[in-house]
This record gives sequence, C-alpha cells and structure tokens, in this order.
Amino acid sequence: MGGYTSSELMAIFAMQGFAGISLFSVLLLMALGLAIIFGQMGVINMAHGEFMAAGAYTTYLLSTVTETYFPGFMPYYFLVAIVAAFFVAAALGYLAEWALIRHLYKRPLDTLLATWGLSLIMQQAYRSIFGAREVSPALPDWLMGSYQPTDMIDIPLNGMFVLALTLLITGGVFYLMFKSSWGLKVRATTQNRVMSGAVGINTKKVDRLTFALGCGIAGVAGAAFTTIASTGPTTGTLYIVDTFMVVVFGGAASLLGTIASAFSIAQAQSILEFFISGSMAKVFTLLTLVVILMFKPEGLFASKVRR
Amino acid sequence: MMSANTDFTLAVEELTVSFDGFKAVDNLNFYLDKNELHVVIGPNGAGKTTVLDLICGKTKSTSGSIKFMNKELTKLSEHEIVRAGVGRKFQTPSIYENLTVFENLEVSYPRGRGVFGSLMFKRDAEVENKILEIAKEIMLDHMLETEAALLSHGQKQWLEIGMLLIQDPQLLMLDEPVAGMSVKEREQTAELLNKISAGRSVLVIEHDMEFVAQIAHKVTVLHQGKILASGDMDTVQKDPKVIEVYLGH
Amino acid sequence: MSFMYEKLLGGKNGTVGFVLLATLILVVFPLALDGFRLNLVAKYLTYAFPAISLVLLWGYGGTLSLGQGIFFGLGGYGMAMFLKLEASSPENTAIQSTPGIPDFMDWNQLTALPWFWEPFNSFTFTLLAILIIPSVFAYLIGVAMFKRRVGGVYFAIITQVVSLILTVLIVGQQGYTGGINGITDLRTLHGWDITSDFAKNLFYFITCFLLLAVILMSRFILTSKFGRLLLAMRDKEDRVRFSGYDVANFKIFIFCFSAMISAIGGAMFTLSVGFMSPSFVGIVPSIEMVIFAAVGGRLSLIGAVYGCLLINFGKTAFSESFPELWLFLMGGLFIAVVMFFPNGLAGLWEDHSHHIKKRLGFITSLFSKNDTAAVAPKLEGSN
Amino acid sequence: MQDRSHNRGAADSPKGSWVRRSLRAAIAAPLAGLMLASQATYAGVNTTGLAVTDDTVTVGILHSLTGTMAISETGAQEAEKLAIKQINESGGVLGRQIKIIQEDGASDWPTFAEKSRKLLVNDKVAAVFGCWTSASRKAALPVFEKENGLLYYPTFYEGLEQSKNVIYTGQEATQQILDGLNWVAKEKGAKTFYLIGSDYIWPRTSMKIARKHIENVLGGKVVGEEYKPLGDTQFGSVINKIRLKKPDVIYAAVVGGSNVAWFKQLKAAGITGDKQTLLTISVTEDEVLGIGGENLEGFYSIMKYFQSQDNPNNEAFVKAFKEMWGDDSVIGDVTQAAYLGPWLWKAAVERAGSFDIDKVVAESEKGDIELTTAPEGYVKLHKNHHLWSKARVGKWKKDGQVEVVYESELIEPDPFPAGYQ
Repeated sequence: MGGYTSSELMAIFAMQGFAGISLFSVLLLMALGLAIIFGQMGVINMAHGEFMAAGAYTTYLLSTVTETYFPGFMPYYFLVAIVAAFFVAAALGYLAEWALIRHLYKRPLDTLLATWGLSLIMQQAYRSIFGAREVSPALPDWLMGSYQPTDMIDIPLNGMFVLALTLLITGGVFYLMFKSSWGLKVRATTQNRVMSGAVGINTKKVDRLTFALGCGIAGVAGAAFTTIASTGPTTGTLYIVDTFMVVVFGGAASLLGTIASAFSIAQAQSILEFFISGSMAKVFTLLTLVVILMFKPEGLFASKVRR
Repeated sequence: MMSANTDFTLAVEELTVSFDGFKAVDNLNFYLDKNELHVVIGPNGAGKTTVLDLICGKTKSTSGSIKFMNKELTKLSEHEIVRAGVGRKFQTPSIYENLTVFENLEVSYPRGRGVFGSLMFKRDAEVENKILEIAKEIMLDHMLETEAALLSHGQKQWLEIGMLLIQDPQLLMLDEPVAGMSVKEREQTAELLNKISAGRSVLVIEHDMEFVAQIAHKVTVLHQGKILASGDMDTVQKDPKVIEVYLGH
Repeated sequence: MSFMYEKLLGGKNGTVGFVLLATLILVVFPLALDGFRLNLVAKYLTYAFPAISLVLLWGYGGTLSLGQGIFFGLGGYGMAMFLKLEASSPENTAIQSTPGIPDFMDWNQLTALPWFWEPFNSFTFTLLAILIIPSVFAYLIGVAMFKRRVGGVYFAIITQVVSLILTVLIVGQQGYTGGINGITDLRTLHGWDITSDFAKNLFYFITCFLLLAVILMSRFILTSKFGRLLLAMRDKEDRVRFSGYDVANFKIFIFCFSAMISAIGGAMFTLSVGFMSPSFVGIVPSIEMVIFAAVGGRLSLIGAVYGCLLINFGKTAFSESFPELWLFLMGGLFIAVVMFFPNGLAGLWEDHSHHIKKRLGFITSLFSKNDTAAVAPKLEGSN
Repeated sequence: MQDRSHNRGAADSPKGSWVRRSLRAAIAAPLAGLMLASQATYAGVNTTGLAVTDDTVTVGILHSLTGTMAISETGAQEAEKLAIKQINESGGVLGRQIKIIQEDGASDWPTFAEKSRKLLVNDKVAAVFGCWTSASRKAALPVFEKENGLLYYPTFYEGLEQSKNVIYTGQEATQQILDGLNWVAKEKGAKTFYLIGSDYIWPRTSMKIARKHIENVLGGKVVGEEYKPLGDTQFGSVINKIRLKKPDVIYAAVVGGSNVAWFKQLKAAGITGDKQTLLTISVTEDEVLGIGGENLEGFYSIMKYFQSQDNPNNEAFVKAFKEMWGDDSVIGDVTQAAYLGPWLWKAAVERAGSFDIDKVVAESEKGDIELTTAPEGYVKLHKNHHLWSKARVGKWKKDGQVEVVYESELIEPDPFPAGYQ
C-alpha cells in the first residue's frame, strides 16, 4: 500500500469497514427470517429467497403505481413499501404453511424438496407476471447519494438505511421472541409440541404465524435489497445458499449466533475481496465455513445440550 | 488418573458429567460383580439413564473412569464398547420395525461387522441355529418371519433383549425393560432376566418396585447424580434417606 | 447361478423388472427412435447414474446429498480433459500463441499446460481418475462429516455448499477449467471420431450396459447384510451403533460408491454430448438428480431410471410446446411427489398393479410385481 | 398483429409430441420415393435435402425463451422475426416464403447443442439464427460443423473464432474496443485505466485486448483489473479500490444482474458521470431498462449501434420494430445485429442461386456482400465471416437513450488480432 498518505488509507479503511457492514446488514436481514424458520421451527425453506423476491417485487409495484398516480408521494412511498413487503411476503408464507409445510414437520428433508418445488413455481410466477427482465424500482432522492464526513470518505446513504432497518428488525425480532408472551409460546412449541398443545397453546396457529413472520422478514429484506441491486425472477436463488450458511454457521437455534455469524462472514468476504478476486474470495469464505462446520457441526454459538 | 485393576466386571470410579454446569452425574463410584443382577432405581432426573449413557459411550464423561473387565471405556467409541462385550437396551424398544424378527436378530449377529464383512456375509447354518436358539429364549421362535412392527410392545422389548443376547455380552444394561408390559409379560420377563444373568452381569434401571424385588440381587438408589443407598432390596427399602426422597416428592 | 439370480437380480420379481428395463433400453428405444432421439436418451440415461446413487444413499441410507453434481461433474470433467488434450494437438491449435494447449488456456494467457492436466494425456489414467478422484473426494467429505455424526439436513446443506464452491471455482479459474463455457469442441478419442452417428450409437449402448451393471452391483449391495444395515441405520441409527457397528464407515462406503457411480454417468455424459460445463456441477442439477430419484421412487433402483426418462422426456416435450409451463409443472411435481406419492412411480405401480392385473389377466403374471415389491412395505417412515 | 400470428403459426406447425412425430416419420418413409419426383423441380436450388419446397424454405430461430438469458435474447429473436417478415412481404428468398421453426435454448448450453441438432438433422433448416452467449455458441458450434449447418450469430463477442459454418453479425472484440479507447485517450486525455468485468471469457478477453492497447499503443497505465463472479451484487470493495487508485477512466464489462447493482452502488458512492469518466462495453438500451437511466447518466458506452442513431434506415427499422413488438420495446446493439442476419443470408442465397450451405458460405466468403439498408448504416461481410462495422461512443441520458458523441470509420474485423493475444 505504498504511495498513499495516511489519511487516504484511513479513509479507505473506514469505507472498507462500511462495505463489510453493509454486506453484514444484507446477510443478517435475509438470515433472520431463516433463523426463525429453520432455527426455531426446523423447517428447511428453500423458497426463502423467493419470499424475499416477493418483497422486492412488491416494492417495485408500489413504486410504479406511485410514480404513475401519486408522483407527489414519491419521497415517502418507500416506507410504505417496506411495510407492504412484509405483509405480502407474510401472507404468502401463511398460505404456504397452510398448504404445504404443516404436513411435513416430521420430515425435514422432504420440506427441503417441497419448498424447492415451491421456489420453482414462484420463480415462474414472477416471470409470467413481471417478465423475465430485471426490474428496479425508482428510489426516493433521500436514499441516493452519500454522506461525506471528510473529503475522501463517502458512506452510501442506502447502505446506512439498510443498516438502520436491519438493526430495527433485529431488535423487533428479539423483543418478539424473548420478551413477548407470543415468543414464549413459539419457543415452547418448538421445544415440545405435544406438551405445548397440552397446556393450551394453539400450536397450529403458532406454527403458521411463526412461518409467516419469517417470510415477512424475508420480504422486508427484499424491499431493502432493491436499494442496492435489481430484482429478477431468479434473484432469490443467488442468496439462498449464503443465507443458509449464515444460519448454520451461527448455530441454528441461536439468534445471537446468526448475528455474529453474519458479521464474521460479511467482514471476511469483504476484506478478502479487497485483496483477491471476487470468485476466490467467495471460494475461500465458503471453504473456511465448511471446514469449521466439519469440526464444529453444531455451529459456532450453539449451547451444549444433552442428547 | 489411573485406577487400579479389580476383579469386578464393571468398576465406575469418580465419574462426573456436567452439562453447562449442571452435574447430571456427580462423583459416582459403583461396582458390579460377575453373575450379579443389579438394579438402579431413583426418582426422575436422578441420572439413571445418564449413567447407562456414560457406560455405553453415548455420552462422554467430564471426568472419572469406567473400567469394564479392567478395560477403560471412557476413551472408546460406542461400537468398540459393544465389541468389548457391553450390550445396552434402550428405554423405548429400539428395533428395526421394517425387518422381520429373524432379520433383526441376524443384523445383530456379531459377524460381518465391517463394511466388506457385511457385503460378504453369508447366512449359514451356524447363524441360523444361533438365531433360533435366541428366539426360543425370548419366546419369539414362532414369529421369526413376522415383521417387527407387528409385534406387541412386550414382544418388542424381548426382541431387543434377544438382539443383545445374540452378541453374548459380558455386561447387559437394560433401561426399564418391563415398561408398558402386561402382568403376565412381566413375569415372563423376570424369568428371562433371571435366566440370562447366569454367566454375565446385568444392570437394570427400573421403576416398578415389585418387579425389582423379583429380580434384583442388589439395588442402588440414585438421587441427583449421587448414590443415596446401596445394598439388598430390604436394606434399601428401609433406608430413611430413601424413604425421604421417594415420599418427600 | 442361484447366487446370480438371488443376489444380483433379486429373485423373480427383480428379474422381471430388470429384464423389462433392459428390453426397453436395449431393444425398444434403438428400434423406435432415430439417431437424434437415441442420443437424447443416452444423455438422459447418464443422469440415471446419479439418480441411482441417490436411491442407495438417500432412499436406503437416509442421507440426502445435494452434491451429486460434484461427482457427476468430476467424472465428466475428467473425460473432457482427456478429450480436450487430444483435440488440442499442436497441429489443430497452430493458430494459437502457444500451440498444443487447449484453446481456452491460450485465451487466458497460459503458456504451458498446468501440471494437473499432464496425466490426462493418458487414457488409462483418465479412466482410473474418473473412478478414483470422485471416490477420494467423497471419502474426505464423508470422513469429515460422518465421523462427526453430521447428517440429515446439515449434510444436505454442506454438500450443497461444496457443489457451489466447486462451481465458483471452475467458473473463476477459467484458464485452467474453461470457465463458464466449459470444455467444448471435443472431437476424437484415439483418433476416432466421437461425433459420428456410429460413435453416438455405440456410446448409447455402452451407457446402457454400464447402467445395467450399476443396477446389478447396487442390487448386490442391497440384498447383502449391508443393505439391511443401511435400512436399519436409516431408521434406528443408535441401535445399529450399539450393536457394535461403526456406522460412519458404512455411510462413508455408500457415499463413495454413490460418488463413483455418479462419476461414471458424468464421463458417459461428456462422451455422448461432446462437452462438459459447470452447469452440471452446481446446485440446480444436483437437486434435479434428487427429483429424478424421488419421482422414480426413492427405494427403487429401476424406478430411478424411469424417473429420469420421464422427467427429461417431459422437459423436452414441454419446452418445445409450452416453455412457460415447464417450471410450474416441475415445481408441482416436486411438491406432489413429496406430499402425495412419496414412493414415486414405483409406489404408484405397486398400488395399481393389482388393478391392472385383473384387466390384463395373463400378461400381468409377468408384470404384476417389479423389483420394488420386495421393499415396498419398508417404504413407510422414511424420513 | 396479423403478421405476428402468421409467424407464430409457421413456427408452431411442426411441433407436437415427438412420439407423434416419430410415428409420422415412420408413415412418411414409404412416401419418400414419391417425393423424389417433386424434388426435381427445385433440385437446382437445393441439392442437399434441406427443407425447401417450391414455395417455402424453412429456417430455425434458436434463442433462450426461458431461464436467465431470456431477458437478453428476447430482443434478438424479435428482430430476426421482423426481418423474416419483411423479407417475406417483399417476395421471400428465391421466390420462396420463409417458414420459421423456433426452439428454446432455455439458457442451458447443452440444450442449445441438442436443439441445434434437432433443427439441422430433423428439420433440415436452411439456416439458423440464434445463440447469444459465447457458451451457447461454443456448445452448438461442433453440431453446426458436424452437420454442416449455417448459424447467424448476433452478439458482440470475444473473437478468437472463425468457423466455416457461422456468420458473425456482431462485432468481435477489437472492433468494439480499440476505437473507443483511442477516443477516450484523445478526448479526455486519459492515462490511467481501471478495468472491471464479470468473470468469464468475454470480459477477460476484452480486457486483455484493452490492456495491451492501453499499454502498448496509448502509453497509458492499467491501475487495476478486477473480475466479479456472475450475478454478484456486492461492489463495495471494488468501489473502494477504485477510489484508492483514482483512475482517469473506469473501463467496465459487467453483465447481467450484476450490472444493475454495479451502477446503483457507483451512484450511491457518489461516483457519477459528471465527476468520473466511465466507459462500458456491456450496456445497451436493453440493459438500461433494468439499470435505470438516472444511474447511468453521463457515462459512456461503446457499441456499433444505438437506437437513437439518426439515419433513414434506422428510422424505418425502429418504427417497424415498435409496430410489431409494441411501443415500449427498446432496441439494443445485439437486437440490431440480429436483424441483419436474415438479410445477409437472403443476399448470399440469392447470389448463389441456391440454398445449399456450401454455396451460400462460398458466396459469403467472397467478402463483398453488402447491406445498404442496415439500421447501423452501411455494412459489408468480410471474408473472415465477420462484418465491417463502425464503432460508436454514446453518452447516456436520463431517459435511457444516448447521444452519439463519436463515430469511427468502417473497421475491418480481425478475430485473431496479432499483437493482442
């Protein structure tokens, strides 16, 4: 790194750190929903990426409608879109649980196959409805551009927005899962379905709502994602494996683990990318994860339990 | 820590296991003689099943030693422990429901245990005779071709015992062998246990005190991971600590 | 002979199913189809190798691998490397800056053949490599995973990640691998034109014979004590372990065997289609292989072959007439198989064969049961 | 709309289940003898058993209608159908109406090979217009060479190929790259370049040529070269590297979904057209639909064709295209190149007086087939199967169209450029 002034290096350091944090928030936002569905319920939802795409398409749809009919509302539509994305994806998730998942709780490998089928159907549905072309909603001006604390440092506004949104959602999930009575029911149900049923918890309802919540969060991730990339019918498939790695690496049942794991994966990937090519950075990151998981199959942060 | 060799079939010394700080078994010392049928009783959560898990290698101990015929078991993996001569029956009958009684016993037959051994395994007269012999012992010789899923609950328990017997273990560990059995089946099981304890050591976990009285040579009461009392049935039943634990709950 | 009959063919029922399949692919297809369609069927049949490997590994062993594409790809790439070297003789590549190396290396400014390509000049080495490299790779993964008792869902996800890694690696290291284009333009094998109609027909029959051989070998495994242990492990792994078996070794063996089978399929794919590309290594083909096995019936070796043929014929027919509907159909098929027909075609055949028997009378005395009959009662409770 | 349905009808008629077709083939076999007699009447224009009758000739269109590449390939197949429709309306080729058999490559390379074989062996088409990615062409190429078919390939590509059985109507790498670099060096005084592309053969080859040209001819310096995996959407680290190196020009060949993320993130990081010169060889009007004009404003593309090009040929073409495919459609470089395919084929066939592949190729190889009506302006087919064409630099505007700021002379195609390999 010869030939650069220390202030230049500092600036790069700061921005590189933010690039990692930005990737972290994307990974975490996507993994949170999966951590609930996979970690808490034990369902392998291969269609998780498609629920994310549902959120992204909802955002796109709202932006188009707003642009055409309520141009004055453009600066604010995005906030509405996030909420809408949540509910659309959650509703789809609710439906999927009812039609599909609930029959398969005892057969985790089969949920994997069935949800893969679901993902194919959803992809083709997106293609039939929105076309094969990648779409990208028009963003409000306040999401564009960057914050410049010094001459050399540019922190993208959309990255900061996604980060803030991630923190908000994470906080919400924590509250819901660990502080609310509903969270207690979810945790009780996932730990002992029969017993929970016996003490009067409507386990079917809990399952359905939990699944819907996970999908809803995926939808929010999709909405947030439109600020940095485009949406196509197969967008979801690009992230599903990474997302699973985050959850598995963190230790499936641990939300804190998911956060730590998203952070370490994002920073590793982003720092490696600065020095070696993108493909090799990805190969190294994934390979390291696989090797670590081989030595510690229960994930980094799983608590030791009696088996 | 090295413990001295003994004449006991099984010598458990200073055995401790903790799960995230919770000591399920705490500094346990425990010995088992040849030809002894030993029953472990105790309230729920006393650590009975955990002790069996530790001996057969399902759970790894935090510290302490388990010696089986002077062979240290704590470092061995499960299949090595089995091959050393320890058999274990699980609480709920653990048999292969999709296979017939004959096949269940055949799969447990101690030959062709390696990958290639199993590929080349031949069902010869020796195997068939042994299976027949065991089937008679567990009272299932008339049902050899029945699929195991169709057996009654008691018969499943027997089948699992038979799957252990066919390996001729020196130590047989049974976790609640009469749970869910009819009165008649209990009697038959008691008879079976008395018969098979000849020539080997048997360690039984049981709740049913009547059954315990029928079979036990020696009884140990476990409470919160520790031994509360040990001795013959009468002594144990009269022990005030035992009465306190059982009635205090 | 009785050994052959019982162990390899699986008794009367197995023999009938086997003979029917052999007749279909060795007699009916070659007579009924033109060269173009027959070559297509050859391609489909190469997918049946990984599908069969999944019957063993997943149906019987209870271990779902989402990485069979890895092994299919390794086998395919092994063969492709040999053929590419032959196609890149200095005379054929005189136009390049460095003649004598594969064209894509030249485009990527490589000036010498990488060391790991060198041995692929030998056909013997190539054949051995196709069998051994995937097995060794599977052995390494297997030891790391099964010895630590990683199974079920985690095994599925990790094998999936490994196949992703391999794809990214192949695409990223294009100077050594041909990148996303794959290794293309393969023409001769020891100077013999592999694109001729005769060659294509020959490859078809070789594929058929290898496939039938693989089925017989798999039958042998399943009818041995090993086969019963596989089922036993799938349902009560602890019981098997506490009967004195080192469970991991059995899983490793079947994983290696399944890798080897898949690799044979990959190698035949390269020969039949004439090239290999990373799109057969990745996540999507690996999952498609699972669906071939699932549609055929996850406990039926022969069903896996029919599953492959059915889906691929369907794909070709549909993509010609209703390309938009294909994914809907495929997705629906996944869901339907999982939810309503967990035993796939083999299960349907089983359920309906006695109805057919009534109607067809005499003929059904031959057809009434295929090989799946023997295992049909064991289908319940699979995962 | 009527013409559209006509096309579809023509394309659909040979379809149906393959089983049925095989049966039909079996029935048809005894009739083959009878057909020999009628063949005599057009034996002169077809001695090799192609699908030609007295009043029709069948060609194939082979693009991805499904899968990830469907987005890009839609325009190309639309343009090919438009050209064929226009040719038919003007009397066809050698007096024969063109019938289309369309096949779906499904974004899957072996499917391209499989369908090529079907078109050539089963359907005996006289020419195929198709393929988009290099990978699909590489997969199909051995089939075309083996079965002696003729493929018109529309995409700008890396070069390094010249097959007897392919006519390349897009530009090879040097035609696209060199003049653009000259222009930016001269116009912007650029000395330092940062090269970034998606990780596959076309960007890598293009960058290799660009680097040699920058270093050896322009005397400039390449300060960074970067390849991102296809489909990757995280450009934060790359953008930081670019900031650190402060290149005069970013030279980009990012494709597909990554493209959108790349330009969005550039804009978010404050790297915009008014502050930074960026030259891309992978953005046409098609891509802009996804990227959004506002994210591209002020950046430059080098292509041989832009929709906003101002000439009568183009005006008519754009009008006809929108009439056929809707007002919303946009036309990119490849779409235009695809439109040339059927016209070049018609010209070669009519000069050869035959549909025979060998004769058509021989005419094409004479190096003097011209099209004066091409939307991009005058083009000529070179002996080496590629087209003479001009390079154009366009500056992107917010509305997703360009202002053409530079136009070169006709550039000779050179698929194996000496000194650049």
